[in-house]
Amino acid sequence: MSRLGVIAVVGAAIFAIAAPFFLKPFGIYLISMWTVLTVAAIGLNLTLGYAGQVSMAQGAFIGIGAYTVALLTQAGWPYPVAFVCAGSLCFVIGWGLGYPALRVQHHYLAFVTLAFSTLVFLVLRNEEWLTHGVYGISGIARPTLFGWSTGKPRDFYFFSLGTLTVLAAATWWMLRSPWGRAFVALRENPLRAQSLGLDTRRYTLMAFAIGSGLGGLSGALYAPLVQFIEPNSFVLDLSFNLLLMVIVGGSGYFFGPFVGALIAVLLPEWARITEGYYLMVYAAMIMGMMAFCPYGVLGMVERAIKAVTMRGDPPTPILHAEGTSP
Amino acid sequence: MASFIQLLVSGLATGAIYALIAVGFTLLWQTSQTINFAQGEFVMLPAFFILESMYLGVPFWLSALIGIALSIVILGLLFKFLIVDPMLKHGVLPLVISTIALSLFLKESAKNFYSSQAQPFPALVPSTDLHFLGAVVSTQSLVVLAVAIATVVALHLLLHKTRLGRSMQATAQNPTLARILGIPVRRMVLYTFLINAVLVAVASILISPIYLAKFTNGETLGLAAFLAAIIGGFNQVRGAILGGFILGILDNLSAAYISSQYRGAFPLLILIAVILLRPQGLLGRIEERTV
Amino acid sequence: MTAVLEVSNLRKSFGGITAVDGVSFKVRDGEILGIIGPNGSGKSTLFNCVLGQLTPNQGEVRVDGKTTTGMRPCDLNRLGVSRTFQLLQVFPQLSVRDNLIMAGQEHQGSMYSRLIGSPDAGLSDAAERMIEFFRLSHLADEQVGLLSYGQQKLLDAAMAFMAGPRLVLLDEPAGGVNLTMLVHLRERLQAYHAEHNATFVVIEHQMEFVMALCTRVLVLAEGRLIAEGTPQDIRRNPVVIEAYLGH
Amino acid sequence: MLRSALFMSVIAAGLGLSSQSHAQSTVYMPAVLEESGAGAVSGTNFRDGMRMAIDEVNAKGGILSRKIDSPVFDTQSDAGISRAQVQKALDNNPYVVLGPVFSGSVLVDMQLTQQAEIPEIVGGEAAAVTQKGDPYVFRTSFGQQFSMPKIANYIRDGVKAKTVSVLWVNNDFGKGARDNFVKEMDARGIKVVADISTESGQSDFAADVVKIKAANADAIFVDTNEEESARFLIEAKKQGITAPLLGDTTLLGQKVIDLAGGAAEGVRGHVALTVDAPIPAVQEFAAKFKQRYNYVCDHNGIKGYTAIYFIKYVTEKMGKFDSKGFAQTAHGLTITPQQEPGILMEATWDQNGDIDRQSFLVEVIGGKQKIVQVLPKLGK
Repeated sequence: MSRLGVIAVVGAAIFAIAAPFFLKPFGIYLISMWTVLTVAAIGLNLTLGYAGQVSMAQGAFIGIGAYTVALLTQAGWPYPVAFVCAGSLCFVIGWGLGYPALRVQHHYLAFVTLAFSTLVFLVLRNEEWLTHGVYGISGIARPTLFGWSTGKPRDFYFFSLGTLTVLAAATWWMLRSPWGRAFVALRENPLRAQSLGLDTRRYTLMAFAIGSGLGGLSGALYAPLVQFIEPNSFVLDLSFNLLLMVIVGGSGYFFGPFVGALIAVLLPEWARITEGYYLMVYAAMIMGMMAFCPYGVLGMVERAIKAVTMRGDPPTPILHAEGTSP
Repeated sequence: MASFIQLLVSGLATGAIYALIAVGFTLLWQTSQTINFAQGEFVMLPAFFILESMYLGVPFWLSALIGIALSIVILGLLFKFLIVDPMLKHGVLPLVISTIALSLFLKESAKNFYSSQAQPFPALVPSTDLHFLGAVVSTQSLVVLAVAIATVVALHLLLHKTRLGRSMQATAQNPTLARILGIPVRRMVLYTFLINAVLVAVASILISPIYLAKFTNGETLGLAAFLAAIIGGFNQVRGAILGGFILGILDNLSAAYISSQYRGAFPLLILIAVILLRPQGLLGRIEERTV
Repeated sequence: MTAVLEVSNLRKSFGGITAVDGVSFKVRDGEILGIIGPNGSGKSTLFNCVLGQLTPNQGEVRVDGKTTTGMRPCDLNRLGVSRTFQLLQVFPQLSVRDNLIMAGQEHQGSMYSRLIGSPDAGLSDAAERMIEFFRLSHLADEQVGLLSYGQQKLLDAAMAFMAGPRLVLLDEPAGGVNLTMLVHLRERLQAYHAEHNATFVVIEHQMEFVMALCTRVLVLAEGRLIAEGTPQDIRRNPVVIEAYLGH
Repeated sequence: MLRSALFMSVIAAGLGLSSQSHAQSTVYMPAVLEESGAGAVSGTNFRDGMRMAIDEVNAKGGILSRKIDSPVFDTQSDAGISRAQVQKALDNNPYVVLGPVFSGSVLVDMQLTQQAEIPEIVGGEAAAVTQKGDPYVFRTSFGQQFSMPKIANYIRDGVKAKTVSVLWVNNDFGKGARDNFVKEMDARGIKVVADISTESGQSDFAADVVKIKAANADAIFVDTNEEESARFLIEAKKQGITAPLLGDTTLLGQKVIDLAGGAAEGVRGHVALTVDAPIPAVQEFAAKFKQRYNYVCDHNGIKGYTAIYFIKYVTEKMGKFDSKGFAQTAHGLTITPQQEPGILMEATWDQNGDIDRQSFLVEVIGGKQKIVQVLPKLGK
């Protein structure tokens, strides 16, 4: 990837590590939330940005993951085990939910996932024996790993930042492997991909499952961060919000989700300057952003760079350098 | 039995409203590939236009007209030119995000500039109850049913019996061909947006006496219309109507006979079944796919 | 002499229309077989049936004696049957190199071994060779979407050879390609054939191209085989002339 | 660079918000409320009631001659965001924190305010809130564990019902009410024959009424939001339900009565402090509220209003701004309207932070609430 990119990433990394030492607990909570949502957004970016499958159920997977961890840890399981369970459970469910993707076209798939996420909400709310229903689950403990208690805001931030880094690295590895190329091929031209021996069925399901699994892992971080979960937190709005993060950040760019989640977490806070009208301002900003850079922030950046470095119209930037070229 | 009829009748009345909203939804999809996630808020808003102008002392009937006019301008013209047009060429998703943001924007506007409280809204007819076959229906729901059906029939005639309508259909089915045939595609698309604006305004006037004018009304309505549209057939006006009725009745029957806690789940299950078994919807056409 | 591809009594009909009506033929090892015929004679349908894109109503397809009827395209491809498309089918947002690696990678090991394997699935050199062979070196890292139509057609063909296929089916490779590019393409195909003694089946409109390239030609009309022979025979065959000029 | 630059600027903005300094002339008591989302109606009511009280107090020179500075942080009715906002509030060491109303959010935020030893005057009514032994949490309205027994007794002694149907809205409020109600019914050997959950925002109650009709209980208990209550009452009348309809506070609110038209006639139930209470001070408050905000205040408005005067009284009793002291002083404290008119009605806070007040059994007659009986404070 470009030198500029390297500098940006290193800069961001340094900042991410330094930030909590300058922030109050509130600020730390916000950037912790950013790390948590970024994990889920990376997952959605994988299904949507790379494999081209629209999912409106990512929020539901966060919910499933969060409930899994909350229930298991309160049942006395060690956090790491619960963490893995959350991920794998969502992976399996995602694999199952992927099947419609094999049958129907993109926007119909979106509708199926949309229905799915609402169904998940109903189950979480109604199956009180399991999920405590509308009361939600409170007093979720933050994990202690190898004697390191993540109870304090800053500790937990570094814990979730670390998790994010590991997961992002793993995703990065996968996207640099032939799989990344296969996912893009799947998005670009399934017919041709198939005739080149690419098992579209398995790759589609895989993309969906991994994306959902990351959603679950994000939930596994969400639960101990907020220390309380209720069905209402995982309704469609959350899925929409994640979709927004991916698109606004730049769908199909490896770092899109990082930027998108940052915007989705901090922009409303920032807009609060306008008091009661902040959500209107936020919504307006999003609409404006979509109108002026429909390819997301990174899309715009890439176009800007392309525009100065080379003449002629820049390529459709949904594809980016990092993830796919060896 | 009586109770069954009761459920059926109320279901129809509710379904008619869904249908009304779903129709506009499908129109936008057909002519401009717009999935309008703000459709529910589009229905919520006109009621406030009307209340506002009544607050200024304008009589109801005139306010209603003003409300329709305003929604044509704001939810029709402005929506198309400010939000849809700039984004159309970039594919469906950015527009989806934008309409989602729009729905938040409209909700918050209604709340901030009018009130978070549910507002009483004048009914078209005094609500008296009629009895038949042991079931009770309020004149209100009958009027809703009647107007909804009338509107939809009118729309159907417009689309199938008039030259304009056929041009719009052509535009919906194959813009390129329509352009070759010399149909002013852009204008046709614009018309569908205006029609949608009128439909939502009418829906708003019909439901607000029952739902009361409240900024959250869009949430349930939007999703219901959305489901209705897909179940019935995303690219067919008739389908949307069928979908609306199915939804309205199904909701009542499932709540009464299966589970009220899961009443919301049955439409979704139907939706999934329909998409898997008949993706184009019950009455839909299969959209030509380029292989 | 073994038959690489054997099609026996293949029939495919859509509703009332029978596009392919009991066609049988063999493709011998190392030959370049041309299939010609007027528009709507069922060439592409035949191809799609052979390639598993469509399932025939009747008949059988064998590759090296192994029945492949109804096999999924991807599995068929892993058996060594690859193809090009009438309409351009490349990955516009990948580079030329990535397109070629993509064309080969699914033949390397299992899905999971590829995940942990090297990013290029060990195909960089192969891709490099293929790029040079088709004279695309100067474009190796260009995004394919930015290439000219002819160049993309060339790449399309190159991708078909990437996995060292047993049999390549070319669907109108000359379609919409300008003359110089056409000559270049044909010359490359011949060169490849000479080098690897590969087996091709070519569907083509462009008579000259077929006549110059193929060693044997089948003529298809209204879903039936009406003639077979060397290009010279076919040129002179009255039935063929009838089929082409008759209507 | 752009990424990190963006990061910087926006974080900075976030910080800028969370680091105002407070002049000695003001006392910082932020409110964390549901201004948007599912709880917006309750949240805005609480906010408006609160603001009215604040303006009154500040007009009279504030608390101990310090003006109240009370910014409102919106939780979007989401627990996660509400936690963030409470954290924001605590970062600027407030005197007390007000809200939120959703019990879920309250349960999250309590943990933080307790750690920070800052009193929190919440709007939540779930029993759980005051059963966690948190010395810093206070209510300004009945918890469900107080109101439900009163209704239960009325159903047993007043209505003399042997069987009862319960219809509730399946959310934070309704479910809590339903569970406490059913518990009380069991305790009194009254059988719950129909247990019907409804959705908030539900418009068509035909199915639910059909079920209730079929169950044919001696009494029907309804606990849903105002609009839904009205729609239900209309449908019930339409289908000719004859059994007595009972509710708690919301169902008997003037707003529901107006929306339901004649359908609310004869509805009975228990009413904690509402704008309809037959008390001059309350009526006066209601009028002021209506006049200022142009809508009828619900009980959440009163929660917010009285919360401010509760804080004022406790603080002035201590004679200083001491968050810890506040908690100690407030427990077991009784405030009468003579001591502090803004409290509207004599109220006592017990050791758990629960409030105890008079309440009323009322019946809707002629489109107005009519007091059938005044229920004394539990304490007496």
